[in-house]
Amino acid sequence: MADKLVELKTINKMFSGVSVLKNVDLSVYAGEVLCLVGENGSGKSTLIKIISGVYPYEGGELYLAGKHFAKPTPTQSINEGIQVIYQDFSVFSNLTVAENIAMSSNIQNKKKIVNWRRNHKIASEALKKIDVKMDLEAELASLSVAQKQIVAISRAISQKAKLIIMDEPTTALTRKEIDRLFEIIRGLKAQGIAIIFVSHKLDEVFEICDRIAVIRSGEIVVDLPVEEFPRDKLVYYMIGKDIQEECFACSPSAENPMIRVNNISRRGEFRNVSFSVRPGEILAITGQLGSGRTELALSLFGINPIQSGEIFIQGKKVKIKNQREARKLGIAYLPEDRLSEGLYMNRSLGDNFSSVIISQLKNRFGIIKNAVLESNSNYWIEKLGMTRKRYTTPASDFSGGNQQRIVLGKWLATSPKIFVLNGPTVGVDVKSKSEIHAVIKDLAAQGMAVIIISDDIGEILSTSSKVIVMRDHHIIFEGNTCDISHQELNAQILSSQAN
Amino acid sequence: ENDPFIQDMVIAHLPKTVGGAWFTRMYQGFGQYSGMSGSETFQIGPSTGDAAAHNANVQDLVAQGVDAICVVPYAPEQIDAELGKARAEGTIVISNEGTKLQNIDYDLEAFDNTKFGQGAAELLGEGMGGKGSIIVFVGSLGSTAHMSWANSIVDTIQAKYPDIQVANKDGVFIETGNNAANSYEKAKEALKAYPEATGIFCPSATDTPSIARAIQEAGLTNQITYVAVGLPNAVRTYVKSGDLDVVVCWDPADVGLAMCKLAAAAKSGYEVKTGDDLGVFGFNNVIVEGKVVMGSEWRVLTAAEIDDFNY
Amino acid sequence: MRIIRKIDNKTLQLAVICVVLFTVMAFIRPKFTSSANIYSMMMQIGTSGLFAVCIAIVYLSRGIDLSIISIANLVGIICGVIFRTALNESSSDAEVTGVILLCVLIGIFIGMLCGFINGLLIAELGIFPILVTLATQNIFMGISMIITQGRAETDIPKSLIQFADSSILSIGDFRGIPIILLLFLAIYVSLSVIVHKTPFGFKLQWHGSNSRVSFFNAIDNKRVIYTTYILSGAVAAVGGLIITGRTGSAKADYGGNAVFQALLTCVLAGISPLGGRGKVYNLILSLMALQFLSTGFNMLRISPLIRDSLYGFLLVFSIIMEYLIEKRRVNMLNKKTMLTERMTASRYTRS
Amino acid sequence: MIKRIVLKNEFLSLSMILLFGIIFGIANPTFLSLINILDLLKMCVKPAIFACGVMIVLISGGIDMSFLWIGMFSAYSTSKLFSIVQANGTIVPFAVILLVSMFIGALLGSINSLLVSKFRIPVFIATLSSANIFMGIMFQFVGSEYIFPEQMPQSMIEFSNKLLFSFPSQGGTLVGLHVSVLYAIAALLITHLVMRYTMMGRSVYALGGDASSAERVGFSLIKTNLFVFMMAGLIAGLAGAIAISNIQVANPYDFQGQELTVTAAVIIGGTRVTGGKGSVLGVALGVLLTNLISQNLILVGVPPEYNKFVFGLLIIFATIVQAVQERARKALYRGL
Ligand SMILES: Nc1ncnc2c1ncn2[C@@H]1O[C@H](COP(=O)(O)OP(=O)(O)OP(=O)(O)O)[C@@H](O)[C@H]1O
Ligand SMILES: Nc1ncnc2c1ncn2[C@@H]1O[C@H](COP(=O)(O)OP(=O)(O)OP(=O)(O)O)[C@@H](O)[C@H]1O
Ligand SMILES: [Mg+2]
Ligand SMILES: [Mg+2]
Repeated sequence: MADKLVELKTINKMFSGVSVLKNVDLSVYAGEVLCLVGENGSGKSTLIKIISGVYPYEGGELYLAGKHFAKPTPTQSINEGIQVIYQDFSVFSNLTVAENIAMSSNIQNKKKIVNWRRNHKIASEALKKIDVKMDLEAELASLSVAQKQIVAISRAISQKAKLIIMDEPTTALTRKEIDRLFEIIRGLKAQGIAIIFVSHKLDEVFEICDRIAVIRSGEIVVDLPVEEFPRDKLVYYMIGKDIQEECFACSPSAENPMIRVNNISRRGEFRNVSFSVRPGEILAITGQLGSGRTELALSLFGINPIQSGEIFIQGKKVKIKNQREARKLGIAYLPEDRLSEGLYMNRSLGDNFSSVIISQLKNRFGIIKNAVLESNSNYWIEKLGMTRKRYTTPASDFSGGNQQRIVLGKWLATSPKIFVLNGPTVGVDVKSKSEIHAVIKDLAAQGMAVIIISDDIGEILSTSSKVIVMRDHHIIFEGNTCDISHQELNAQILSSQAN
Repeated sequence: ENDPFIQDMVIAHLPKTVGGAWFTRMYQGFGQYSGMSGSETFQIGPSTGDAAAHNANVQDLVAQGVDAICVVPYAPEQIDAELGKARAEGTIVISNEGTKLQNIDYDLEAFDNTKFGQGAAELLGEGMGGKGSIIVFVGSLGSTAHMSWANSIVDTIQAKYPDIQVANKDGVFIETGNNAANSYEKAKEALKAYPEATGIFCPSATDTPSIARAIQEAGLTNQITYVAVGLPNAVRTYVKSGDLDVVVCWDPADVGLAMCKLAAAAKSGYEVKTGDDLGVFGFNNVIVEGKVVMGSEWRVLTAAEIDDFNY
Repeated sequence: MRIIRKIDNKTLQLAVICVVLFTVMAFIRPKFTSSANIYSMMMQIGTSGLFAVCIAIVYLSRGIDLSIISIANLVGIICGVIFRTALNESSSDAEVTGVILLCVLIGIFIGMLCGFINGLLIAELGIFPILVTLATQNIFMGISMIITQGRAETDIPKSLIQFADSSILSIGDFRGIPIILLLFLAIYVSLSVIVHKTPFGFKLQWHGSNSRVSFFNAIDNKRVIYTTYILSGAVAAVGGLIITGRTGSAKADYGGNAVFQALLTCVLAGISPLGGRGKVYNLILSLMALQFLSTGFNMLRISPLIRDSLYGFLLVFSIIMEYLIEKRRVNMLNKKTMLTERMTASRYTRS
Repeated sequence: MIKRIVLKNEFLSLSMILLFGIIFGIANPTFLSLINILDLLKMCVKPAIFACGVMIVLISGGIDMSFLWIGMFSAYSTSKLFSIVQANGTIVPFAVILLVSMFIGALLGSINSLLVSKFRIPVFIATLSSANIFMGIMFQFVGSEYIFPEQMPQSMIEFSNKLLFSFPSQGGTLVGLHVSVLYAIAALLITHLVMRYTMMGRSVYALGGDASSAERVGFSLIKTNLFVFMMAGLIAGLAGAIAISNIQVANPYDFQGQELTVTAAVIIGGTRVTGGKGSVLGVALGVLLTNLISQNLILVGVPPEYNKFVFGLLIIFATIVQAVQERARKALYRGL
């Protein structure tokens, strides 16, 4: 067997008395790709942060490159050749692309002085490796989520690392970029560099891995080479039971459209977009990065009002000037980035669940009682099948899947007619994902018009009745999901010729 | 032991601010009085000029039951009501620079403010040879004493020296803020704004040296007659270098001691009359107008005399 | 026991500080507990508390309002001008009362107007509150200076002064509870309720927690900002009226330290300038703690120069205490869990 | 390209400086005289040096409320110490005075850093408290009284009289560029170099951008914090000593209450209040702009009672222009 780069022996971790990792044993060997899978909140990111020295551990032993570390710091971990692409990227939005990418290299090489020309060289080389073009002088704040993720990846692979840990590195990437990343991973592997790869996209896992470790509620339950791994049992290992995602039955409804948009445009964002969604229908909008999907969604929600064209809701022409009007018209919007746009992280569950309907919760003296917040919160916990927690628990204490359910719940509380969901299951595990899908389908069944913006073709095909593909700010394809296969849709998204 | 000016009592000194040279020196007068009478004296006050903090201090003093409060108000109008409450509780109140106060036993003034202004105006007028123009500063536009000196100077100049103009014409004096750095900047600005000025008056002891410094830097030492209130130690350098031509002063410790004596008089029930001798330099023959007890002396120091004084 | 668990840590901690300070002072200086002193402390809390309330609400929205004392003084001065022009020696009592009531309304209106201006600049132009209110602090004080040329307005009706000095429930030696304190308590309680129990209050705190999320929640952020600063301006205006009544005068530069004191009070009460955290109702305890300290030090004749530095020590001390307590709590929790974890065997079989 | 330059904050500050320069010059031609411009530069020395430290702390993500007291503490104790030394007959060179003052400043700064890194106290609160503590310690253990020109160390007085390129004015006195302006320029330049070309400086930007990410990429937050506050303290010590020398009087209360005025200048200069952004050039221009306005109101005929009002309006004006420009810049990046 090759060198042991990392060895964890009965590692334990607790957050304020809650056990998150229990007696974890895990080793990583040079030149292998180890996949770490598990549902949301099972402890993957925490495990990674222990290896990278971000969190101290409470019990057990940690060896990096054979050396024992009782209280490793990020610097020590980096010095042992460990690079991490964090789930939240950990990039600096106030700095340029070049500096972000070159920063780790400068630190690792213990540079005292910054050579800006060298920064540029490092950055452009790293970007060239994954075949991406980007303005090196652009500030990260002006980039999209996907571009930030690319920067995070470039930063990690520009290093002379022995182990690169990737915590859900593909959430915001397109298929093309993912393929490119996989090529790089194979190249790194060939150089004897080990990879820990975390993903909720299970086909990716089988595509790239040598070994799979499944973590459930903080314990490693399986740890097997991919050849020996019973593929059909992966989901069972992860959640302890089987789930089946049934295909979406297209049920064309006879009713008039709930929402119809006619030739709407907004300068520089999207143009001549027309579609309609009937009650009970789920429309998927997809397309590559920068195609204008997010902008379209924001316009429907009134954030960037349209400049031309018409919007009809239940046959009545409406002007959506801002979010509040959209809300009044019965439109709900689940934002792209739940960390910075979806949740008040330091506020309680009760606060978050009531954050859109707060004015309706007051009693006749205008007062909001704790009991109301509590019952509202408990209602949605129940309804969305979340783990039971007190309504005073801060939102930051929940894992990704549960956080997404909070965002969903707070909008469902408004009983919307039209729900626009931007990436509803990004970074959500299979179980939560299928549960969220079930919730969405159930909503549609009750007569809601749903618009989903998604990259996940499987998700589109299994949840939606119609799909729209956008490119270069306009619609290039429109069709029923029943009539299109996985490959065909993928080809549409990747098609590069205009019109 | 039947001296009405010597009583054993608890006296609080409440200056505009604590810590500065002027009021630290004033408090030494309280120390002297303590030695004479066995009284307990102490100083409290805000560390920055603030009428609100002053009022809170008066309340605290009344609540702990001192016999007398000797106050130099930061904003006389705004402390008067609070002093009224103190007196209603039986606390003796003596003020300095507070001629307008209603709720006091006595106000002590080192001299008649109008006369002081006249004196300063004459020093200016003579120094300037009866012609030119003057800039008048005040520590703050709200300070009663500064404003009455400044006003008196302007009146006297206009009456006695028709050839002297007041440069800051609108009748609003330039505020130096009782802050050395700020007054230095203000002085530099004023010297440029009124290049014709040949006379300057500054009533704020804190600000006097830095204005002298500004004059020196502008190279106007010989052109400008600078008359100001100050402590000898603080301005000695500039008086010797000629940037500050005349410093007008009195010893704050004397004022402090005299305030204590008035407090004693109020306690013993003795009514202070014109002609009384408080046994303190400058207050040997006081003039009493209503509640205001005025001394009659201030010192006019030039380079020749400055070394005789050390405070 | 349940009640104790419901009270948050900060309240408990502040209560302990208050009790300790009070006891120590009472022990060293028995006069500390005299009715005159208690009365005087209540008076002082009544005035300084209002400005602390202003800062507390803007802090919760992740803002700051440096202009409050300028607003208060401006209100006082405008009322002073009205009194001076509208009233004379021969005005009847009814006339005086009428003008006073009018002034109260005008004063609060001016306070709200000033708050509106702050809100306008912050909400519409997105300028940082600290810059906006620093500028308006100068502007409002500047207007006061222009009106008065630095002088004080002193023609304040006697009846207003008497009102400001009156109290209720006075029994024998005890002077009762000052009207000013009652007024403060009324504002303090209503604002605590508004901030922690009404839809607006929730929106205000959420704005402080993450205004971007509020934006996506279809909450009218601008309206929240306007309301917050208008409220702060209105409370500051009441402060201005009280100061006018208490001192029988109004002047542009009264209370130069008031904002700083208010910041200190809020921070001690655990209301964070970073927004979205802290409880307005804890203010009363931190006001009391600081008042005990300030009055106590005066009684002990401790130099005011050291006194200011002890405030700093108190602040640092209370925060470090909190830090250590929290650290200890987490450590103990973790130890407990470790033990139980060790005792229960792994639930999953390894394959 | 031109659009990017036009929308740069520095360009804007510079245009506003020119705009006000022209307006003031029309109102009173004296404003444009060489003497006045030299004076303006000298007046900017103190705020400009302080601003360097303020900028560093702002970039790291905090607002410093203690720098003026650190500056006063260092400068006052240093001049007091050397005035005693001098009374005993030893003359100390100015460099030594500066070094000692900077050393004391750095020491006090490290106390701030302890509060911030060890006890996780937010910077604003930590420095608000420490400012009080420093003040009390100084008054109690160092002193609270003026140090007069005649007591001041000789070298400080000499420093305050030193002019570069001096020439006689009409009145016959020497005018010229005050030597302290060079010190300010040096401080600005060094700050720029340190912040832009050292990893330590970059770690401050990283910390201000995202503290936990900074830690994860391998910066030591403790070290960075220590650097931020020691640097800020050191600069404050320098600023204090130079300011005291320039007015030849050490009055312990002198700097009080100007924290936010300096901070405002730094923010107007384009430093982001929430951290992560700021440039020395911008800060220098911000200081120049605010001082240009506040130091010349009498000169252009604004009556004293209008001072605060006009100053407030001008801050609003400057920030409104910036806010509008910021929007334009965002729109540019969005490709609109
Ligand atoms: N800083 C923290 N404080 C308290 N609890 C935390 C903290 N970070 C994580 N947790 C909790 O620890 C558990 C494991 O979280 P972790 O982020 O490791 O899950 P994960 O497997 O990475 O999930 P996901 O797939 O959603 O990223 C969750 O229950 C989470 O709520
Ligand atoms: N000129 C530009 N400079 C920098 N960034 C740009 C520019 N133009 C577009 N972008 C960024 O590219 C991103 C992609 O645009 P858009 O949101 O329309 O794509 P999308 O397909 O809807 O994105 P997503 O896949 O994240 O939902 C935008 O967020 C925008 O910030
Ligand atoms: Mg994770
Ligand atoms: Mg002369």
